[in-house]
Amino acid sequence: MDDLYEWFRDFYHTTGINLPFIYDSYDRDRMIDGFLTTVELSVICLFLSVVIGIIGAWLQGSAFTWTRRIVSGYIQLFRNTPPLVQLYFFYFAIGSALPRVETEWGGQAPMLSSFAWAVISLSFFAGAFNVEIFRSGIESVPKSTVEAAESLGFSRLQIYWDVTLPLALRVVLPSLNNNLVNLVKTTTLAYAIAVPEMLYVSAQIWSDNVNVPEMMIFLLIAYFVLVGILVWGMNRWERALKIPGFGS
Amino acid sequence: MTQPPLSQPPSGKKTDMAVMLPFKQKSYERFRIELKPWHGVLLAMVCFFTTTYGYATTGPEVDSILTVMLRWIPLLLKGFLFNILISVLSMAVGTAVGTMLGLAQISLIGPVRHSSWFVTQFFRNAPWLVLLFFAMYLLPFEFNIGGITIPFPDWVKAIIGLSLPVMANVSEVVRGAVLSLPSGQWEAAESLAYTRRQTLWLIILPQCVKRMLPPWMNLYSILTMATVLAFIVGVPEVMTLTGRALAAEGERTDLLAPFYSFVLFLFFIYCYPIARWTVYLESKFAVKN
Amino acid sequence: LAQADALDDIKAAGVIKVGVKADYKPYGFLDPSGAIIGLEPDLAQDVADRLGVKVEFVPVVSSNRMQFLEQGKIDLMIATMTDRPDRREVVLIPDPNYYSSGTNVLALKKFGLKSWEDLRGKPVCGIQGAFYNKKTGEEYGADIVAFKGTAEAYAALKQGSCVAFVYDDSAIVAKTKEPEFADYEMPLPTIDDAPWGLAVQLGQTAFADFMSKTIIDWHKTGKILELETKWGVPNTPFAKAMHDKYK
Amino acid sequence: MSWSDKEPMISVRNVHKSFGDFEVLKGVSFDVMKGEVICIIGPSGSGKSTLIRCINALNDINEGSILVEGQEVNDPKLNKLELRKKVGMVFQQYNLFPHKTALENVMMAPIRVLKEDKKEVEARARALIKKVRLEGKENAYPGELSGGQQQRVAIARSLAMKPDVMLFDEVTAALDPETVGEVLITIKELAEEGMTCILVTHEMGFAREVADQVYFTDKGLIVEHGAPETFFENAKDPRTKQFLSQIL
Amino acid sequence: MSWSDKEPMISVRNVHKSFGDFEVLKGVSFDVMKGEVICIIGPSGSGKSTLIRCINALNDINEGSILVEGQEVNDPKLNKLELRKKVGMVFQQYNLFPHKTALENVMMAPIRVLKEDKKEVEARARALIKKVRLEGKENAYPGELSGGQQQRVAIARSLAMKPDVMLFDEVTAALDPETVGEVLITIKELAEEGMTCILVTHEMGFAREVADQVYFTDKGLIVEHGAPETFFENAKDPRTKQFLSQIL
Ligand SMILES: Nc1ncnc2c1ncn2[C@@H]1O[C@H](COP(=O)(O)OP(=O)(O)OP(=O)(O)O)[C@@H](O)[C@H]1O
Ligand SMILES: Nc1ncnc2c1ncn2[C@@H]1O[C@H](COP(=O)(O)OP(=O)(O)OP(=O)(O)O)[C@@H](O)[C@H]1O
Ligand SMILES: [Mg+2]
Ligand SMILES: [Mg+2]
Repeated sequence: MDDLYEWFRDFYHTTGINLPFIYDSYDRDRMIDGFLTTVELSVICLFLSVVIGIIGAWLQGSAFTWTRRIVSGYIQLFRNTPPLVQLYFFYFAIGSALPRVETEWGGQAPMLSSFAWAVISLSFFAGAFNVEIFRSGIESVPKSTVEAAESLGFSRLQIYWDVTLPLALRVVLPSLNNNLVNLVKTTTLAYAIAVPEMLYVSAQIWSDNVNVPEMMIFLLIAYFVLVGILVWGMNRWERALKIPGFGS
Repeated sequence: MTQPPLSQPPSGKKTDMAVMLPFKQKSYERFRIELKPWHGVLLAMVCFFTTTYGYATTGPEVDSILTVMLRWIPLLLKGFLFNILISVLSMAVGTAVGTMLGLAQISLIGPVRHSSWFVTQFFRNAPWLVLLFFAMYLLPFEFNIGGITIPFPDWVKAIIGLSLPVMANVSEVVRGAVLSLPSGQWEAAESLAYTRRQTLWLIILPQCVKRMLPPWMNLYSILTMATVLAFIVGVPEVMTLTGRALAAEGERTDLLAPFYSFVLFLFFIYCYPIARWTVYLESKFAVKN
Repeated sequence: LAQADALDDIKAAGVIKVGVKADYKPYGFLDPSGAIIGLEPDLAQDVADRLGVKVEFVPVVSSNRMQFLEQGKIDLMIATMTDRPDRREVVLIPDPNYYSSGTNVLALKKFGLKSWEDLRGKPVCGIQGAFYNKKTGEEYGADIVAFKGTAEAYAALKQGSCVAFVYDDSAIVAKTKEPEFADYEMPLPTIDDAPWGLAVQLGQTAFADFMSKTIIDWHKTGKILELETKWGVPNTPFAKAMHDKYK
Repeated sequence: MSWSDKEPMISVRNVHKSFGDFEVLKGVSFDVMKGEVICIIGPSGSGKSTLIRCINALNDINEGSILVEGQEVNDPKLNKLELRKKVGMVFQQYNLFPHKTALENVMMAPIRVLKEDKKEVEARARALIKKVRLEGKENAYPGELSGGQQQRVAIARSLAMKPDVMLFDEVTAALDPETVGEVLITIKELAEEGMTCILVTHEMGFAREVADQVYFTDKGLIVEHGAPETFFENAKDPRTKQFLSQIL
Repeated sequence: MSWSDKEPMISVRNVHKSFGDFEVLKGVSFDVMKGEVICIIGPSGSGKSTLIRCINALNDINEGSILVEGQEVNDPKLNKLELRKKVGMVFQQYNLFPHKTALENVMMAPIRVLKEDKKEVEARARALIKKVRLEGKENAYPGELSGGQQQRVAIARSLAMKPDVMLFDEVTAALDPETVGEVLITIKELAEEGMTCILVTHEMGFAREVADQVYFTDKGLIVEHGAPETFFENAKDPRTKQFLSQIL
């Protein structure tokens, strides 16, 4: 292992291609942390944003005007403002207004860390889009299928859970896929509130080592792999959900 | 001759599965009735003022938050104009190149199709921020072609960096719209002896424009929101200026909330009408077909 | 590319492009009209006056200033950059140094920090692109939480997200004098008391010579001390020492 | 409850129904006795579907009354679930749940709505599938079934709820002549077993064979009705005559 | 060119066509003389649509030959544009261009493809629209026309190219009996004027009235054919008999 690291150090000296996150143990550790942070952030946000989408779409069909208004307001506010500014706003403005908790180093830290705010903010941002995506999927389930369920005596919640949602899911999978890919890409914004994800770590490394092109290419490859895994997973899911005669 | 009204217009494609009916996006009817634009403005104002007064703990010797805000708003507005300028130009460049790329994606020539597909996927899957970093660090600040120096100032770099993902997304929009037309349209045109080129330009694309408009506008709105990322490149856009304004005011922490909610507010009043217009067009076209 | 003489180019163009900070009060920051002002812009203005050209300020941040110079986007960089050997490989830093500061932290008095080791395992705010981030992290084991600008870092410090803010000592000294930061102190021994270097492109020796003379002149005439006073910074030992040396 | 077999199973009285300004039903009345089979024919848009949807409370009515086993359908306090246990409906477009197999389609409502025992329901469902002559197709998804087969699953699905009345809405419109034949045989068997049926159909041949009464609707009114023999041979109303003459 | 009126206008010889492993046409042969009208009937999925799409070179064939006016359709060197000027096709789903009015739909191909004079084409198009009895609907968009009206515009659109042969694919399947009548009258008039027509249809009544020859297809083969009188009254093949017996 050490030989490999040394090889990369020599590689730098002989070719000028500098990959300190391989040979330098400090940079390596923080890059691994950064990668894991990105993965963790992505996975949590993916999950939450889908849950928000499902619940929001359900609430959108609610009989209470005010429920629908609040959901609409949420969607419009979140999808019409830049997620970067949302992050800043959440972290600095809302964050410091929250109650504080005692930290292990004896300070009074805000209840939520920058990571938590990134999770909240990005989930709600992607969730706003997901609500609309699920909503359009639900709309695309023909009224007649819902009526068939109605005429068999299903309740509203039963229809949503047993008929509408499973069918809508199949219709919206491509756009959901698209939005989730976007979400993974958007996690880079957490960089701005100092969540040590991959871009943040890379930027630190390239300002220490002045090796921007190398880091940039590494970042592109890393995101390709991550997005690739997501797309692969979504495609498998799509295949698993496939039913004959549906969406050939 | 009596014309019995058709209870159901014939849909473009025959399927046994009713579920496969074309996507109809009339879902937004509700928004239109219940959420008026001023609701959004109201919401943003509430955000703005609550935070402004929520932090009104300033002593007598410092300027009040409102005074500070008023001092900087003209500059911030100028910065926001820059955001809009960048968004418009990136959209124009991205659309022009992206349309070509999208058409290349449905080309009958294999290599053209495959390479344009690859380019599209490449720029679609890269994070915007990384592409901007790319444009900023890896593009020269000026280009030398045969003695003529073409300068690449920051804002040009920002436009290039932003038009790359726009291009890739437009490419997909074009391809998707063309493929979403029922194949019957191609066949009808073919059986009337249209050439492929004629079919594309006379029959397919005119119908696609309508289908492309909503996603295209959606993309524009996303792009506009992404222009704040140009802070990376150091363009004096609104986020950059906000950061600098805060520094110039001596890092007063009570200023963060009002400043950021002001920026949120600016984007909201610009993007929300676009979003609503998009929804309107979407539902309008959905009914027509 | 580098070997055309920059001085001639600047004079021919009638304008010198100087990279300065725009978010680092008082060394370089904005006034509400959008113009960049501060200690370093004043120095840049002086350089332009000496050359008889106009000055154009290009705002830079720590993470891009060297690229800008390498690319030729700016002719001269006066942007709070610490003079370090590895940087001298990338840009040309004329001697002597025009300014100096060390690295220290701003922290709540009640934490009673004593040594840099006290930071181990704790979150410490910083600025993205600062060279001491890595050192603080690597040697003293602090968790660096780096923000884009100082405003964000101060805000994070104040809301309690980090135990301290690692930054240039001269800025911290000024900060502790503000009423808002009355509860804060600069508790640690300054490390890395490192000189700041302004920089030109590698190979621009003529320009560098000119800048060397200019810097000596600044020290000799006490211009630096004068500007410190103008922008509200207590006179630093380095500036005083240099003035004495060249007087 | 005061209703007895001697009274009409379904009693439609002066029913008016508008969509916005457009009056679809303009005063329709008829009775159906237990075990009777009636066919409703008429041009497209004359309100046939609307009429039978009203009987199942899928649409509400503006005026008049609809009694099913003596119970007012249009009563806002009516328990729709109870009504729908009594009245089964088969749609023109089948409206099977595409994500469920044939057997699951049949079993779902009794299990989820009537909360019946799964084993029992399965036995009954298999018997029904046999009855509509689809043995071997239990595990096929709707997409894997031909139109006629799907239609028969839809019938089985309704029958699984053990309704007293079955409503059929143009169940054969989109099928080829052979498949039409298959579906009609199934309905004929039901009729012979004494199920009360209301059929909307364009298949005059079938109406002639199976109906006790044929009703002709035009522009929201019942223009003419009678036993099939008299209806098809001696239609009196000019509109009916014209319609019948169009049939090749 | 060596072809003369005496020879078959269309000559289909032992045509085989597979989609992947699935052989849809298994050796189909027949001839159509100039001015003849033939009807193809048969169960769903028997390959009727595929067959007429092959004649128009919308599908290619795996084996056999199709001659139109003596020209091999399956010849890779064939100028498909020339073929399609001779052979018009009307689709079951109409496939009108929704962004053009009825008149523009009819005029577009002659102007853009045949480069004919606009004035002349317009006169002809108006005459055609009159012929299909749609005067007054010239400026209506397809979305504003009923199914039967759209179908007639589609017929006019094909006729505007002055084809020698017209192919009709189940043009009435989705229409109600009255509208069917309207469309069939139009086709009948064409047949009377001596147009060579190939029709795929489920309307036995129409086949009986207008066809010179009726072909019955099953599982990719022509099972039986004959003049309508003999075909409908004295079908010999058991499959044909069974099919015809299903028709009520
Ligand atoms: N939800 C609705 N809103 C407005 N108009 C409607 C609605 N449902 C039906 N209609 C109209 O009511 C009329 C009757 O429709 P209905 O479906 O009952 O006709 P139908 O006799 O079943 O015709 P078909 O034979 O074509 O099925 C039609 O003109 C239709 O356009
Ligand atoms: N593109 C295709 N790929 C695979 N199979 C196909 C394709 N097109 C048609 N088929 C199959 O070929 C068979 C014949 O189809 P075709 O459309 O010719 O039938 P048809 O006789 O016109 O039936 P219908 O009366 O239902 O229109 C069907 O089983 C169909 O599933
Ligand atoms: Mg109906
Ligand atoms: Mg067919």
